[in-house]
Amino acid sequence: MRLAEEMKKRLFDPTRLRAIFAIVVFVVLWELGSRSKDWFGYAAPWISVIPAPDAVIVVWWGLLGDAGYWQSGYLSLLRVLSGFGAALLIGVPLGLLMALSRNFYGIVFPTFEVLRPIPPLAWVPAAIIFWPTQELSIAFITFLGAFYTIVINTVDGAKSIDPRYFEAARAMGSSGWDVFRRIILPGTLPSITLGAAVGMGIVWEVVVAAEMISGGGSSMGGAGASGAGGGLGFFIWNSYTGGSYEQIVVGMLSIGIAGYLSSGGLRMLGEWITPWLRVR
Amino acid sequence: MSATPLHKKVATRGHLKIQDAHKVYDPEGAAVLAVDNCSLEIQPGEICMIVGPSGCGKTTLLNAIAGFHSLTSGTIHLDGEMLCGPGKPKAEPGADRIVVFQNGALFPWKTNLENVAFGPIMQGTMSPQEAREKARAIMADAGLSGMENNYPGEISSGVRRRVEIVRALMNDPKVLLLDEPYRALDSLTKSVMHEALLEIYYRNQVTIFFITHDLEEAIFLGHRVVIMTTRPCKPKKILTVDIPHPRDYSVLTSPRFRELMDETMEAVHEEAVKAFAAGEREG
Amino acid sequence: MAEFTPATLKHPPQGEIRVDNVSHSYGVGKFAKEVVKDCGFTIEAGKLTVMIGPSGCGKSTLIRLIAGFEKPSKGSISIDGKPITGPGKDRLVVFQETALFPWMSAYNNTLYGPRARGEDTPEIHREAQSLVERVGLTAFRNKYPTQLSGGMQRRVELARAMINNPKVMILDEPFRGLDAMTKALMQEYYSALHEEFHQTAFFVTTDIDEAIFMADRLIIVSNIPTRVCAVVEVDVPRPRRLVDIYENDRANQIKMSALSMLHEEAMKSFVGGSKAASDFVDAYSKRTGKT
Amino acid sequence: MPGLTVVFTEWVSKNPPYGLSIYTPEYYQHVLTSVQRVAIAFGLATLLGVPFGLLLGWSRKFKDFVFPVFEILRPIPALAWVPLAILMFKGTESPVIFITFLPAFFATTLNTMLGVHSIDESYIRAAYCLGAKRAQIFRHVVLPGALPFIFTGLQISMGVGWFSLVAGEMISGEYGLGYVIYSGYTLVSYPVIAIGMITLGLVGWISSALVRIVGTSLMQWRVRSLGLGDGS
Repeated sequence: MRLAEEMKKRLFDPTRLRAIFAIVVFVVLWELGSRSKDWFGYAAPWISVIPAPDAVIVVWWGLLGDAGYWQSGYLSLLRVLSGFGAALLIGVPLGLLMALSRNFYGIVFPTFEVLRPIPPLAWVPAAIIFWPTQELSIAFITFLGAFYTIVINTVDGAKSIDPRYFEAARAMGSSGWDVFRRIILPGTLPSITLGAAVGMGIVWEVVVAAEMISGGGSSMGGAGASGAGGGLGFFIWNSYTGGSYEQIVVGMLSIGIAGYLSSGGLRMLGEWITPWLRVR
Repeated sequence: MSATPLHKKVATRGHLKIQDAHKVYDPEGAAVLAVDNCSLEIQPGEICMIVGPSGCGKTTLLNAIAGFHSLTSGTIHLDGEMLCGPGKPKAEPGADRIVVFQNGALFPWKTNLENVAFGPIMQGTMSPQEAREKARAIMADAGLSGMENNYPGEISSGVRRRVEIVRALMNDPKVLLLDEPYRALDSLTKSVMHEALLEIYYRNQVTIFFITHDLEEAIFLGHRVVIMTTRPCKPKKILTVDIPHPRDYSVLTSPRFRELMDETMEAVHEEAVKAFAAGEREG
Repeated sequence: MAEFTPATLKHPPQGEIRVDNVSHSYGVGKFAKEVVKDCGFTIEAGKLTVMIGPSGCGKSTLIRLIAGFEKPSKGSISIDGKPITGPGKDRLVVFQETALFPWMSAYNNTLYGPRARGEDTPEIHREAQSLVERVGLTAFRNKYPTQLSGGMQRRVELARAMINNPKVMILDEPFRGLDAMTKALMQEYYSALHEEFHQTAFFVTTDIDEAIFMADRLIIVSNIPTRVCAVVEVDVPRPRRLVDIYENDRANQIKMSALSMLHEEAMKSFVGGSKAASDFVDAYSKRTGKT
Repeated sequence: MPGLTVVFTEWVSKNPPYGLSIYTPEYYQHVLTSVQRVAIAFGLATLLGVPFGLLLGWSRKFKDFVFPVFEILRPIPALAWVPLAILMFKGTESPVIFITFLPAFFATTLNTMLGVHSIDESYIRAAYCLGAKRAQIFRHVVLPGALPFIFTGLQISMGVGWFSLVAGEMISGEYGLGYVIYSGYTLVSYPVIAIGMITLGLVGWISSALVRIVGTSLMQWRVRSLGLGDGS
């Protein structure tokens, strides 16, 4: 009895109902806007060129059985994960080292601060020149996207550990590796997960852009020349040049979903490795 | 500076009457009785101290008077006017009852002077010019001149509490509602603050509803001390403090003070242990 | 269940700390600020020594010096005749507010010290268990600090220090921030603990009632730079109860004299340099007929 | 990659072999174009994002109805909008500005909303106690209270603005620093790429410094509070 009531309460929670209502209205408006020229003879500004949602769904449904579509998603995901993983593997130790050694910080931080304002995508041509394969250059740019936030968050996190923790640890006979393992690492974890979450968002942006530039820009050719080889960013660009506008929207939504899922997964992972932050 | 004869003015307003207050919270289906059948009458110009363990429901009562929350049932009158009662579960917040919060709520983005002048300007009872002039005068009276153009973040927490009380008095309220205002201060600063509060009180004779869990603070400041039971909250024991005002810190070691401490200690201790066993909570 | 017995019970009380003519300043040259000035006192072995002074004075600095986190600019500090050169497990600090590691459960916090020294043995686990039981937290041993109430956190912190068998417990306003009632219970709790084990302790506070209730010896210090104003032996018999202490004439006599000394210092620190506040204090003093 | 000395001599040369230095007017044309685009996008994002975020934070109902849609659109990277932007807006200028605007708008709105949520309930209660009306509270409590978060948002907004601008200019555009970098690549004049990158870093840094300066001058209370006070 109690459970049924609870379910009812959850189901008819006003916030949830409003959210559903809002999304329905949004889709309807989108449909009306897209079809405005056919239906009302008046082309609504901007939105009338966007394909209507029902057309998008039809195309999407067709694509679900298409290996090329999945292959694109898989390629993008692979790039995201490799760039992100590299950023994490290099960024966290570097950040910790910068936080722990004053000398190292003095040497590395200024260089870091000079390079940081340059947007990762400005590195695209330089990366292509520098790295032997296109795949490596995309990986490098992706890496760069997450690298800065992860390093900065790690440094800030390690530096903001309450100094009393170190004093308490030292007084109880702890030192060196023990302090690092039991104080510095767990003390920095919350900010590392935060930096990683932000980095994940940037990484998707970068991958999409890099795929578009390398695929869309005629001069870069290479592996990206075939539709399936280029990832979701290329998928979008290819749909654009090919004139199948519904596919553009499918690509956008797919990236949105993939980005949302990867951030969500990362957040869950973050919560799992910092259990003490969950409880209150 | 002390031209007004102290403690001579007779207060005529600020008569607070709480009758049969009930409050039930409903967080996720589990009904919690926070205030149960609580009746209390506070005379004009009285300092009434409400003592009870943390989380016992004292603040719920204060929120009902201030108009932040509704009561499930019961009535509250201020000077004969019904604040909340049948047909009107939630009082309207107003400048006749001003709360001084536990952690302080001076707007950090306004200077002390702007903070003090805030009330009358908002209510439209004074022009900004007048309000600032009056604020300057009233701050000088409370020993706060020279800090008008500082931001609250620039002054010590003890001084911040005083500015906040002055900000409240600027509106000439009927009742001051203080919610453990000195909790975060250390004991020595606290004792200085108590004397400062009394100093201000002697000049204004405003009714004070003061929540605390510090027994010494309660007896030192109050005309009456109301000891509340732990959840649900209702008066367990009401004690009249017959030490004459004006008081200062030498009262703390007087025999009568000690007797009163003894008299209340047991009742409070009993409730504290009860709350402790139930898992004491801060905040 | 193995009973927990601190080493201090097995041996005669240890941990006499002598603070000799210590001065300490922060900053250099023109910006140097003297925080402690010519301080000298003794923390007797097996006794509970309480230091009281206005907030913002150099009490915490003195604690950092005794704990060995910093070296004094002048003078010397020794424990059982040996000079203090750095932090050590013979002097453990229970910090103001909590310094429990938030990422470890109460039990793991308790075991921090032994594990740091590689003593993760079954015996130490038994000891930790009985200690956790002793502070009444067996049911809460697997909770993280944020899940515990303020009073419980302080008790975990006591356990975390006690398992290392320190010669001296240093407590820096350990009950500050607790509500008055929990605070009273914690005071009685620690006092009883002391009466049982007679562990040398140095307790710093700003609360006069707390100070007199706890102390064997009371050291009253001045506003910054910290100097010793008075040393009072609190010869009120133990065991003590909070309820009794209000009726004890000797305690009240000490309280009165300490209050008048401290009130002056508190006013000084309250005024801080503000002309208006000092005018206010003057006016107030005139009214009450005190200076 | 070209050595730093090659890049530097090109950059300050009166007669640059690759055609771009501080003495050539095109250099300033490119910088100006990029700055203009960012300024328009950032200005629009601020003008729309701050009120929108305040409304989201202030009104529960508004948030319930609008935020879900916002949250659906937000995970889509700004750059995935490029083709649609080209279709939706005619010319080369508007699409670039649109994709610069989009992430800036999201960052500003989201942080402003969080800023309103971060305001301690007791400030609002205190204002009610002192007789303020809802509109007055919005002006005197909500707006200044959210200001620190708003400026964090603007700081991020400026960063992501430059970030997308570069990509936008690389994909479509005839002027701007992104275009300089990309054309440097296609024309195999590598020092130009480096000049473009360095200039971009410099201009980006200056623009976020400007936001910071405006922020601190508007939030004097925070600057001055850091000096004294005991934290409690």
